[in-house]
Amino acid sequence: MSKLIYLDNAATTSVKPEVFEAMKPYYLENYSNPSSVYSFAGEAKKAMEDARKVIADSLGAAATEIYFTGGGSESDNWVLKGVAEAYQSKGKHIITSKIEHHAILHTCEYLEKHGYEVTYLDVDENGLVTPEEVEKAIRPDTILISIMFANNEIGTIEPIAEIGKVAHEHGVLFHTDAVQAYAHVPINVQEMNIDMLSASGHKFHGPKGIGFLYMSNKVKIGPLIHGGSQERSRRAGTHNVPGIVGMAKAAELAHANMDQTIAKETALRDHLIERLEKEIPYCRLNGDRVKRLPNNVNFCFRFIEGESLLILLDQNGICASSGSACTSGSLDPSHVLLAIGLPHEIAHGSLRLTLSEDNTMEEMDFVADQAKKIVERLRSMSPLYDD
Amino acid sequence: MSKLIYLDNAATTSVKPEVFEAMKPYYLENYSNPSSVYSFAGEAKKAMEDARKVIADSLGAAATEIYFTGGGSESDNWVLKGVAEAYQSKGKHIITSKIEHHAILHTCEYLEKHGYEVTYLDVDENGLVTPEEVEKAIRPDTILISIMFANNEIGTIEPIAEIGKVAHEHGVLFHTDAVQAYAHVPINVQEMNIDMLSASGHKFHGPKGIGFLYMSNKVKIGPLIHGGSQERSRRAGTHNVPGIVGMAKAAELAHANMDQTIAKETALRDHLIERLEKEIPYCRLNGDRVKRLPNNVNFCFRFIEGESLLILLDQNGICASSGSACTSGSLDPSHVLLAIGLPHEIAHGSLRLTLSEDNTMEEMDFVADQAKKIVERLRSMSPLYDD
Amino acid sequence: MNYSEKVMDHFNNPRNVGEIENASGVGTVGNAKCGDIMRIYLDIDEDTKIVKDCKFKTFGCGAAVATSSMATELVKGKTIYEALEVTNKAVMEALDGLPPVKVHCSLLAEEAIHAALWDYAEKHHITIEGLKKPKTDISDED
Amino acid sequence: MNYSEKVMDHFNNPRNVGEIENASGVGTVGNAKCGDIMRIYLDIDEDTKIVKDCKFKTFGCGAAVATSSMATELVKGKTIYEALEVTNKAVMEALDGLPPVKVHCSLLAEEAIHAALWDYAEKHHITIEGLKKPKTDISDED
Ligand SMILES: Cc1ncc(COP(=O)(O)O)c(C=O)c1O
Ligand SMILES: Cc1ncc(COP(=O)(O)O)c(C=O)c1O
Ligand code: FES
Ligand code: FES
Repeated sequence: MSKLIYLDNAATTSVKPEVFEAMKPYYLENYSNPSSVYSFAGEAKKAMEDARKVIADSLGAAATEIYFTGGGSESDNWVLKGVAEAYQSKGKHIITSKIEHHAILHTCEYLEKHGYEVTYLDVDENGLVTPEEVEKAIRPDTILISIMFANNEIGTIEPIAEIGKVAHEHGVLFHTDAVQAYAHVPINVQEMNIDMLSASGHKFHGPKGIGFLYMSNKVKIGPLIHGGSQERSRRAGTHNVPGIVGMAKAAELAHANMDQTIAKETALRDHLIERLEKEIPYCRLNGDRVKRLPNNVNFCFRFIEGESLLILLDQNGICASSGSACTSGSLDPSHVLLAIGLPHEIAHGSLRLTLSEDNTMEEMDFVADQAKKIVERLRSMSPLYDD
Repeated sequence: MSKLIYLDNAATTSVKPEVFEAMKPYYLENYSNPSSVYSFAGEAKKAMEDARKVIADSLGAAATEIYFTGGGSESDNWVLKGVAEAYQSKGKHIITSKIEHHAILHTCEYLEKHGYEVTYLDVDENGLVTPEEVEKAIRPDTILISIMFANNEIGTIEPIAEIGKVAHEHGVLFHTDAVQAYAHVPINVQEMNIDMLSASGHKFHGPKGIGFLYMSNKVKIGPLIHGGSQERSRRAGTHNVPGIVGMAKAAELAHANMDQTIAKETALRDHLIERLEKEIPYCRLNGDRVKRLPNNVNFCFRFIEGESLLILLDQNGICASSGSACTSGSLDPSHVLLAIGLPHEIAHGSLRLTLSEDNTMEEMDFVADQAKKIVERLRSMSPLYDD
Repeated sequence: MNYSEKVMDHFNNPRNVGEIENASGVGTVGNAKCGDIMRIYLDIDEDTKIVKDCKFKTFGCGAAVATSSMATELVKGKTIYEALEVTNKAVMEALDGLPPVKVHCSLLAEEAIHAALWDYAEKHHITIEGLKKPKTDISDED
Repeated sequence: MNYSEKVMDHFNNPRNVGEIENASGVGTVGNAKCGDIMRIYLDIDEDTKIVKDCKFKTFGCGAAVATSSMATELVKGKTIYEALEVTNKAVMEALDGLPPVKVHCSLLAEEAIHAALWDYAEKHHITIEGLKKPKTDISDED
């Protein structure tokens, strides 16, 4: 394998060298616990509070509304369980969608076992949730609406501001899992009526094992992780200062260059989509064509299976992913692809390519060339395909 | 301030250069998500599984019994809430001690609000829990005994093997919060009858934001963080590979040199204790003199208050901590010092110095000299002290 | 992918891909759970009952392709009675093992051979001792 | 410690530490919550009612020491009526502020002055307008 073409940025991203450099001193020199009282801790504490400010500013939030967590999954679990517990006197009904990440869906299932009721909204064939459907689902005992900002598989961007508006008109709290969207597309929690928002550092060239929850000051929930008085007694555990600093650096870089990055990724994305659509028969672009993350390409190729496709791409140095059951331990094909109405065997042959600004047009062309050959080869082996 | 003398290793430690070097490639080069299927992910996955093995071996456990978490607080919360939920059909009674870390105590308080009953065992004047007291507290509905391996403030090492034996004789699960003990003193989960054990990377020269829970294969609990199928579907969230690798490297280094480190730290510790006891009147060593972490020194100096002491030590380049109410937002003096029977105003004047192998005898002498002067000075200002 | 070298070899250079026209027996099976589908074609000598040729088509994961390929190799040259002994275990062993989550894929190969043999036996009105009607034959649905 | 430079100055070089023998008034107060204790001694001119001297002893945090020191400075030279205006707010302002969790420490200083003035007033059978009996005077327990 010559050069690696990494097209799995929705799974995780590389840490930018600037991010790594920003973290470094907090490992080796200013390693102190920022909660300590001696002056040696001052620098770590300042770095942490500066980081909080950077993230708050990027969302139009106040610094006191940012809580550092161990990642997107923790943020999602915290919101759902925290709101469920704190607002149960108002009701036990939660609204979400069928295409949320498992961090939301499995937590909802957990809550269902504990006496909560969850409405899982259908999506249309492009993966869109409509504000009207959300509104119809609201009941007097609805305490939370949680709809993802952008889907991690098919890249569809939901009408968040409109859903938030509906939520607020009915006095219901609104959370969005923005793990795939934060630092990729502009977000303003005020304008978009967002009360809570989850994000994860490693999805935007920051480090793994760190994330945050934006939570409006009006929301009052208890901790998921009890213990020390960190994060205003709402999230215990010694602060991961290097992680926090790295995540903020990544957020800062992303926001400083967001327009260019979006423009560049969109051009790459659209070129790849165009070539695949034109050159491979029996294929289907999954996700909304317009309301779409700038870095997401997701196709189904009929008559073939995803894992085989991935192996052959891998042999050509291309890192990609698939909603195929065969790549997951669970044997179930992607719940997202099923929710947008694909039958099992078509969902099986899906390919997700998620770009970053580091990719090039040449890479897109190489990937299109390879994908074309590989799909042909696998189809020639397929009992479902009659040439 | 000339050189920094860092004596707050119980709060957090510096990352060793070797640990940092071990982590580095997983930020910048092998950044992939270890759950991905392409070969680029192989190295990250291998590094993670090697790390798991290193940690398992250090405890006499199987690799399948190690679960990576975001830190000690998360591990503690997971154990308590997980066992409470999974074993509630057997009972709702938990036994712990009055000197546990807040990650245990506050989680227990949370469980008490949810219908669980918690027995908080008293400790003796040295902070020791006795196996007899544990046994007396066991009831037919006891589902968990959680006693810390070593106390974070006063350094007392509990009789873990004996408590574990009692637990197992009564068929009760036994957890130990070993955040301060793991990689500092030898631990073998088989010999010590430990079913579950919490640890945190940054307490032994590993990175912050990563920890683990050892959980015997016989224990069956659900996740605290629901979502993806990481960690055999028991702890969701993209793996923090650099953190995992760094923590394992730190564990490896600690275990390779444990005898020497213990010998060195014990010599430093005992010298400092001896000088402070001899040279400062009205002082008291807190914690057990023998069953004590090799790196812990904890004194109360009567008639003075901890924060003032810390500021003046800080001005001499010494990083230390105190159980004084004045250093915490909460205004309550250390629950540990109160539990060993100290009255409020004495608990107030406590000083914790926690060493690492990087400290020197010269530093101990300098600290003793400074502490002596500072205590004298503060006493001369104290309305409680009559010369 | 934690596949052995042998698996990768058979995945990359699958033996006996294709169809046999007027095959003596054809079996198509699918795994209801993962949705994968495998079809095996047998060309059997009327007199000797030896499998002269064997081909496959597979819609499935890497392990499915590799086990199909290996299964056809193992079956070729054997009598239909010996072919019955080409179990999923035999196929896995010949491939130096499979990751635990992929064991079911090798079952597909065993079932496809059985289905093809059953098809042959039915057409020729014979019974092959030890051969049961394959549960998962989905040829009809095709 | 997020203390201002002024706080650190008064902590490091506290003014007026000590005791006054046969003081005109002594007040000792404690914060029941944090357990800190402050004692203030006043030397008051019988005729002019001016605080000629003022000293303190404090068992407490950095802010407690600094506020004691500043409070004694502010009180010195004032009449007992003016001294009443040395509130915790005045002390904090003079110190360029305190961290939020440390505001209670400055209350201690205000209360200690009031307690010492009350002690003086009681001993001299006078009333100082606006002065209430301090709740937290714990002199007796000493
Ligand atoms: C005994 C003990 N348990 C748990 C913890 C919590 O660990 P962490 O802060 O890494 O979550 C600590 C340290 O803060 C500790 O000393
Ligand atoms: C939409 C979405 N939510 C939540 C998560 C969970 O984030 P993490 O794995 O960092 O915990 C992910 C990524 O895995 C995601 O894509
Ligand atoms: S055949 Fe379905 S996963 Fe292999
Ligand atoms: S006087 Fe108690 S904390 Fe300052």
